[in-house]
Amino acid sequence: MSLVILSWSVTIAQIALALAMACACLRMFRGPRAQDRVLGLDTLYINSMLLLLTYGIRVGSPIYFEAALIIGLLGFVSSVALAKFLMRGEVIE
Amino acid sequence: MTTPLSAHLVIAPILIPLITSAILVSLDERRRVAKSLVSLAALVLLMAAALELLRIAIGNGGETVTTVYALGNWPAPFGIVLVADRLSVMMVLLTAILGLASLIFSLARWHRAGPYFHTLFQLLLMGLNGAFLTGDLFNLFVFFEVMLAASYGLLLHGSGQVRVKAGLHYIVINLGSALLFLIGVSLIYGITGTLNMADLATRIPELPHEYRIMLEAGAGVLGVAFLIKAGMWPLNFWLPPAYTAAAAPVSAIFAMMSKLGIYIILRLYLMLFGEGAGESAGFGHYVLLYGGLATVAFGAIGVLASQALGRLAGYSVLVSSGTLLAAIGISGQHVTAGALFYLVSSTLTISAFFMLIELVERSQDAGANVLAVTMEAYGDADEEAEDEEVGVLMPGTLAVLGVCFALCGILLAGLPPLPGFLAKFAMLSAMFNPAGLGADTPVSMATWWVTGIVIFSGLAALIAMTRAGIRTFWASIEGVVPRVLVIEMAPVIGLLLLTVALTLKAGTVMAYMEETARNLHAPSGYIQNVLGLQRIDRKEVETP
Amino acid sequence: MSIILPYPLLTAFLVIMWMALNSFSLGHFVLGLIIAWVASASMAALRPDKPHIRKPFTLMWLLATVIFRDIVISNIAVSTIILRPRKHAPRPGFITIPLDMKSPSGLAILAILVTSTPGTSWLEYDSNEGTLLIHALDLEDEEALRDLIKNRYERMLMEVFE
Amino acid sequence: MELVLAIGIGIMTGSGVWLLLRPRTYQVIVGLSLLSYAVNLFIFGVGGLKKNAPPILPDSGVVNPATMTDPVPQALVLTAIVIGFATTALFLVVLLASRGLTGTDHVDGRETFK
Amino acid sequence: MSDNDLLLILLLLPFLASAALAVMPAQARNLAAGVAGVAALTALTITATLYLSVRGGNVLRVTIEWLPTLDLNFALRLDGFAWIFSMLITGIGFLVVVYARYYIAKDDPMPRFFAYLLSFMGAMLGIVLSGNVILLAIFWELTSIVSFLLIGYWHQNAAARDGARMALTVTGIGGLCLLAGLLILGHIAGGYDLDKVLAAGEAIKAHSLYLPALVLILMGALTKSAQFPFHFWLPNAMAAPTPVSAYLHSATMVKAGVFLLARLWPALSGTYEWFWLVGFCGVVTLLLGSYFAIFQQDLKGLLAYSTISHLGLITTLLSLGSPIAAVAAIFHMVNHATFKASLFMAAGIIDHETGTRDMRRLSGLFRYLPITATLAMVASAAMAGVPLLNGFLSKEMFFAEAVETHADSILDRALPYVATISGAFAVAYSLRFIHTVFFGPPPRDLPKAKPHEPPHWMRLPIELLVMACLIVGIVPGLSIGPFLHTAVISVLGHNPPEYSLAVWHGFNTPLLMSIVALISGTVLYMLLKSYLAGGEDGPPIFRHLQGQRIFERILVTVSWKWARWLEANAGTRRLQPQLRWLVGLGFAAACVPLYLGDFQPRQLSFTEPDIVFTLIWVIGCFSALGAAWQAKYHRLAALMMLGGAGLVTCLTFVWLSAPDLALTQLLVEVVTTVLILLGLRWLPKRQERVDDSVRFVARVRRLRDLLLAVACGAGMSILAYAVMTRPAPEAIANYFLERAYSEGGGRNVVNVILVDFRGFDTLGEITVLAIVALTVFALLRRFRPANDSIEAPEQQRIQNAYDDARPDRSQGDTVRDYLLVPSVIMQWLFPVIITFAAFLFIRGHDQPGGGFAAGIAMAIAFLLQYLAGGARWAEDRLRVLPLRWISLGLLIATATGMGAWFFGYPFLTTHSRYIELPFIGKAPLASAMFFDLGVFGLVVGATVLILIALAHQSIRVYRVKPSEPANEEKI
Amino acid sequence: MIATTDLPLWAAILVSLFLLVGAGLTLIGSIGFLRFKTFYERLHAPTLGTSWGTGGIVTASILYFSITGGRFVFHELLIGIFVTVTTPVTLMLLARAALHRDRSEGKENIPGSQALKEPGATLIDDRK
Ligand code: NA
Ligand code: NA
Repeated sequence: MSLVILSWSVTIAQIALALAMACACLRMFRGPRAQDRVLGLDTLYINSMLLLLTYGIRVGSPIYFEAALIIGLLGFVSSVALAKFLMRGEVIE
Repeated sequence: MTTPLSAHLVIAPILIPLITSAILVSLDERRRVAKSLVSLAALVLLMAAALELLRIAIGNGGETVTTVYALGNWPAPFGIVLVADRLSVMMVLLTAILGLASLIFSLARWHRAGPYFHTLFQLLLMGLNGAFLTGDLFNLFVFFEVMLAASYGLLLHGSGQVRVKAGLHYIVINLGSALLFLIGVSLIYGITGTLNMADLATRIPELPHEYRIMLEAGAGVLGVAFLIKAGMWPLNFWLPPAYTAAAAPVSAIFAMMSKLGIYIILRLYLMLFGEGAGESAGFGHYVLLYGGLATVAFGAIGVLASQALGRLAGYSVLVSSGTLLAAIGISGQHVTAGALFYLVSSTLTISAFFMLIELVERSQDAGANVLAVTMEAYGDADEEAEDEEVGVLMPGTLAVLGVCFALCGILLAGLPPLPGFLAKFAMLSAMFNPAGLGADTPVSMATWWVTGIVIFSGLAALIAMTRAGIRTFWASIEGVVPRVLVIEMAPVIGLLLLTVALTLKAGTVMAYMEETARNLHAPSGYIQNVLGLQRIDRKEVETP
Repeated sequence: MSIILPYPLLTAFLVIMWMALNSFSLGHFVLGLIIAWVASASMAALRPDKPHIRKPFTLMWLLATVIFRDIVISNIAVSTIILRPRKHAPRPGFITIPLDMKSPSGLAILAILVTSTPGTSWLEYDSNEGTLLIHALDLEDEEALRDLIKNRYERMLMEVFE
Repeated sequence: MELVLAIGIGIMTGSGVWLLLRPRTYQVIVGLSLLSYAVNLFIFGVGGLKKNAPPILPDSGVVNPATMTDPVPQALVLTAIVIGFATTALFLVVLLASRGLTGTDHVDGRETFK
Repeated sequence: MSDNDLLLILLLLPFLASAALAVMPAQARNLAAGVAGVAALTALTITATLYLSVRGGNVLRVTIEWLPTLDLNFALRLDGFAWIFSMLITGIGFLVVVYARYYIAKDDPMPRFFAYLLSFMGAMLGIVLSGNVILLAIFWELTSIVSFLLIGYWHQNAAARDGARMALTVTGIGGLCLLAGLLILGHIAGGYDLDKVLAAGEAIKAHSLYLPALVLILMGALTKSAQFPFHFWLPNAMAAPTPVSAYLHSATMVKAGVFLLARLWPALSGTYEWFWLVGFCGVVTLLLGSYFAIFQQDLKGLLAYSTISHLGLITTLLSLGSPIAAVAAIFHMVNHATFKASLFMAAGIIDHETGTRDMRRLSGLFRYLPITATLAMVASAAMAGVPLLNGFLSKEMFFAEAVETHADSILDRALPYVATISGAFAVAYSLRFIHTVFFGPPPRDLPKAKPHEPPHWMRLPIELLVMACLIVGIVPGLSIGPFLHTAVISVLGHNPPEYSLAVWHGFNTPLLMSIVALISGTVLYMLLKSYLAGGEDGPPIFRHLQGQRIFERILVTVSWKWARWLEANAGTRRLQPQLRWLVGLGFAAACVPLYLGDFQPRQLSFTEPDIVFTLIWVIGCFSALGAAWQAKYHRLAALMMLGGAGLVTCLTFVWLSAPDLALTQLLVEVVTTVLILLGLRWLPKRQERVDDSVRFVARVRRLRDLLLAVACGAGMSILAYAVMTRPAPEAIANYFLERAYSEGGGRNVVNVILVDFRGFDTLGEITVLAIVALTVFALLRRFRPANDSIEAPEQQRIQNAYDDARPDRSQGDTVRDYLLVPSVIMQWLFPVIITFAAFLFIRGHDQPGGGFAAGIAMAIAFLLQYLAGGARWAEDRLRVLPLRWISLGLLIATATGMGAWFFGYPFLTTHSRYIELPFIGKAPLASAMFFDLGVFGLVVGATVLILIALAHQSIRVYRVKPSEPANEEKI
Repeated sequence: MIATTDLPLWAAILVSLFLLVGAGLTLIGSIGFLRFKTFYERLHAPTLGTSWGTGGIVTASILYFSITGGRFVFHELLIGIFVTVTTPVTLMLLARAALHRDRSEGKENIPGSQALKEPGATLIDDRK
């Protein structure tokens, strides 16, 4: 029973997250401005991080945790660089 | 109980430049003398190692001794092995020779044209030697990349618009070919489950049909990657500009790089698709043959169409590559022997020629001196010390340059008696008499094509070199004698003297090549040596 | 203390992080301590503004209430806004809030709080004038928001950091 | 799953090739990046696709190889990623240098050839 | 000293002397002449003494092994024919040396001249002495090369350069053809040894490859001997110093062709093809040469055409295939050499004394140069075939053969008339030579006013040669007879035909022909005299049909214009076509084997669908397509979509059991994005333009690229699907899985492969990274941005202006406020990321992670501080020494590998064991960890170096160059 | 495919709840991200995912692995911490950048938009 519940909820959660990723991706496409796209990419990163976490639950293995941790800790670096590029036209001054 | 250091000699040609480069990085850029000395010492060591390897490979009775070195003590199909047989050792020696010559040449001025010349130079040698010695397909990729990465750096050495433009094309093309390389290797691994060349050779004949064609697809893609490096038409348009744009000593060592493509095609083609490959035997030999011929033709046309000497030399590389590809495509043992002789002689020639060009053109005008222009326009003030080149000026410069130029012309055109001629003769004679002289076998169509195109290319080189020589040495206004130092002239003379030595000792050299070719065409010895190598038993060693 | 262990809180956090990532064993404690010490030392090289946390419990209380109350509430609020049909569109808008706090660390925490709460976002802080520009998704009750940030968050943070 | 991945690889390859053939250096660098994703995935794929079978041994160290995915392609991809990263960086700098020296971002260093 | 040694010395001596001469200083005129003279004289003496060993048909052979496997040995072979040629070469060579000593002017480098001349002598001797046909070809080409240098001796002179080049080109082409022909000959004969080839004559003539071989060999012989249609180079070679003409262009080199025909006569002659090919060329040359000679205004030009004609005569004789004709040919070779060499030398003296060779300006020189004139007259008479001179004898033999019937054909029947006509022409031009130059009124406008007899030593060679003409002409049997006999039997074998060397054979047809020729020649000259005196250079009708000009034009057209066109059209200097080839051929290379092998793709399987995975890939595909779509005008958008595609790649790695790959790819992704962003600042702004998308050509090009892209994509898909769905082969992977823990000491098999099983790959891989970092650094030190991106970015200008405009703000406030809060957080993260990097490093051997991932993470930690505070701020605080890191990393990794040596294992053999540590207990310690440490260090150093080097461009100050037209190309 | 033999029902329900809440919030946030009209509104949407979206899933993960592993593991919490700390950085920088761009383009209804347009601050060339 718990297996059924969990596997359904994990599947639903994953689909929800994948759809969330799709939304973020769509925003990245539509823009209209660069800042929207950056935000889209950032959201895409966060959503995929969550997807990785659920994947870990799904397969019952903690091995995929580091990948999620990397997104959580370092995924923002590229967004920061992009934002700074928009603001200053230059990443490192 | 420790094995003597000489047991690890096979890896020396890779480690010597690697360690040297690490030391060079840590030395301050301004300590040029120290860097030069370290670099020079490394090359002397390298040369010694290569000679010793050659001595070992020749063996006592004339039979090849194939030395296999299992890295990390993992046996052959699993770990990476280095294999020193006649062919690879010969290539390593050739690399050392060209390396030494180019390095000495660069010491006059070029090594100061930008940072890290010596480091990159050593790493290029490392890449070349690694690629020659490795027995593993993916490790080959890695060493290709080492070599290419260093070559990018060296090509751009000295900077300037021409180099950067040529470098851009060169890099993009090679990145593309690296991708093809990866696709090919992975496909081959996916089909056969191995990366070891010798192991591959044993697995290919047993593949079922469906797998075989996929393997061939992989080999085809891999082949395109190699052919890009070897410079086969129409994958070679990047080569003349790149080789022309590079600084002279860099072009001189680049001459070896295109031969790496040839080397690997020669090795893999004969090992994987030789007579023992079952259904796949002779896979793609038409491509090599006719592609090679097209390359020679294109190269010869380019030689004719070149106004600048540098381009002429660049196209000569293509002629040389094409000739070799066509010879491999013919795939006869004696033809291969001739081709190997040709490989050595043409590489020495082109290398010497690239260096010579720089000396010759130095007299023409200041514009030819890319270095000076770049320095003036973009040079950082801290970059260049004020010291003009110090060293002994070459006496009788023009005469010496003239003689060297003539020798290069003779070698490139394949005129007698130098090895350019002997090698072509050896190849053609073997093509006309595949079963040896006296057996009146019919002459194949391919032989006629090769003969015709080889003669045409010789002629083109003759016409172009005469034209260029006359323009440079006879028609130029008197009085402008280039400043040439002895250390710039010495490597050119040295390389050319080597070709003379090849002429004089042609019999011995050809005997070596014949045996090498025999091994290549019957690779079972190589395969047995590689796959039969045992690990050093750990316990045995650990208990004193 | 400050030379040997310049950032005790940070070091403690790093040690816990290390053990959480690896395991809670003596070995990893020692190893974690070494690594955390090296990392803190390198932090010192950056010469950051060194916060002085006067009331750690106030800080923890603030964080806890924000995370478990404010953010939850605004999560629900924003979700409703999103899921509502278009005609019930919210009234978004900008508000400028004058700030008295100068401590960068305090500002940083404030920024985290404001940003982490759905419905408010931190746009611009002007250090010359000491003003903060915020965008709110729903300006139905502008005063409440101003009050929350100014009188609750800022005040508590100033207690902690200044 | 194989089908999805194969189509994905195909589309990445196609996009990469298209960009590779474009005249702007920036397009080329994006194209090369896409191509290296595709190729990395391809290398990875030749080992066969297996879910939740990472080549990480249990504490005992004993393992039935059939339950694990082939680690060799993974090792190859890792090497390829690193080399790809390096060459991308290099290409980027060269394209910048070319842009600086020629004034244009055309791959041939001039706007229209001849 | 044996004869064998002598033979060897004979060949080597000229070369040795040449080498000695080459290094002499230019002023050493007498020394040079002395050395050259002694060498030539010695060679002559040696040759003379060797007569004893070839007398009576003996053959002297010396063979030194050279390339035995290819049957190319240094084989020398001296027989009568070779001997008589050697005599000519050394004898006339010696005389030319003597002559040249006085001919070469003070300003010209004499040693160089003699060096060339003696190498030529050696090469020529090589041709005649070769006992191996390939060796012969070698010396053959050598003569071409040396003759190039000799003709171009006065290279300041354009005519000399052109003449030299043409001679080399023509004879070089011939030589290459000859080589091909000899290859075929060797193929048929089963070896390249001359004796073997000659012995295989019948087999050769019967072989199907006879004709190609013949044509190719004739190409060689006819070009060398300046036979029609390759005759034109010889007159142009007259720009050479006269001694060269006397030696090469009369006596020796041009004889090489006919020598070869005679040498191979037993093997090749006597067939229909031989008769027609050789005969036709010979006859036409004979006629044309003599006709052209009449109308030359240049003394040497006249002699050159005369030489062509005489060589045509010899060729014609050889074509006939009759032994007597062959005898006549050999005889005429010798005769022609003697009289023509002396005539050239006489012409040289005239040129030397008067400063011109133009016959329109020369006149009445007899009064100034009586002795020279007399000698020239005798030699001319020999050339004209006047009785009692050697020329007469061989010409009579020719006439005799001409009237014989050989192969009944038009050519054969026309031969007597052709012979007579050409004889008449010969008389005419000989007469002209003498009459114009030596008789008539005194010359008026000579460049040198007072001509007088040259030094006696300069005249001596002519005297000797003319004496030889007379002696042979008067007492042929006593003088040349035995030697000729020796030569003849060496070519024709021991049963030579009956021939007589008597001066008087009675009144017969040949004599009649001679008389007719003499009379009509004289009459012809009388008729043409006034025309010639003022006429243009060159014969009427054919004046404009100059072979030389045609050749030049063809050469320029083919070797320059066509070549350039072909080079431009068969190649390209643009990148895109090259990439199209690369992609297209890569595609073809994969598809052709599949197509040929009738590849059947597997049934598509839709089992086990994974909705989430599919959704992820929908995103991935759209991202990839979007990146392709946007990369031109919206770079930033494309960069982000690229990031999306990369993210999907990472997710795929996770999904399919490759956590290590996911980690690494994610980290690399971050760094790459920042890197490209750092670069974007220097790219030109691009606005969306519509115009170029509507151009038809552009559209077609895009359609083609699109098709190629679609094809490649489809191909990759199919290939990927095929390889992913096939059953796995027996792979080496199992070995790794089984031993990773027990022997590699790690549980993360991928990591164990990277640092142990295939650690060598990793060593190479980090080397690549190091190289790239160094290259980037080196290149960026010379970086110079384009003019339009030197300025600070627009945003900064706006913000600075805003700060400046407000009294309460100062420049930089905006950015300070901008980063004030974020930078605090970014600084907090610095130690966290460092700890995280340590985590990745430590666990790498057992769990996902490793030195590379750790290194990149560490580099990101540094990068973040650069982002937060700017380069100056960060460098004020952090002293990262990337080069140190790189160097140390490389050294540690290598040293770890070499450490195994001390335990007797190969490079990179790892050791792992558990060690007891205080507090910690048992801890695994693998030497692979040190290797990984090296990797870590290097990756940190290289990544940081690349990033910093790029970031520093923004804070560097660039000199703005006022104008740079090259950059203003934009339209 | 889930190896959850030793997971009690209550735990399964709890884990599922957190999972669904987290994923649901994230999805809602992303939908909002797609639906909102202006950038400044869109700025709010993803924070649903980074706050309790992440919180829910992290909690689910902690619960799941703690219960199945038989001991309390909380390293997932680190993810929550890191996301909470890093997201503001991105959003702040991005929002300010957007503000700058809008101001320099003179967009209406943007605070401070007029300031940039004052004399002496004319500089916008509207390429890009
Ligand atoms: Na060059
Ligand atoms: Na000549």
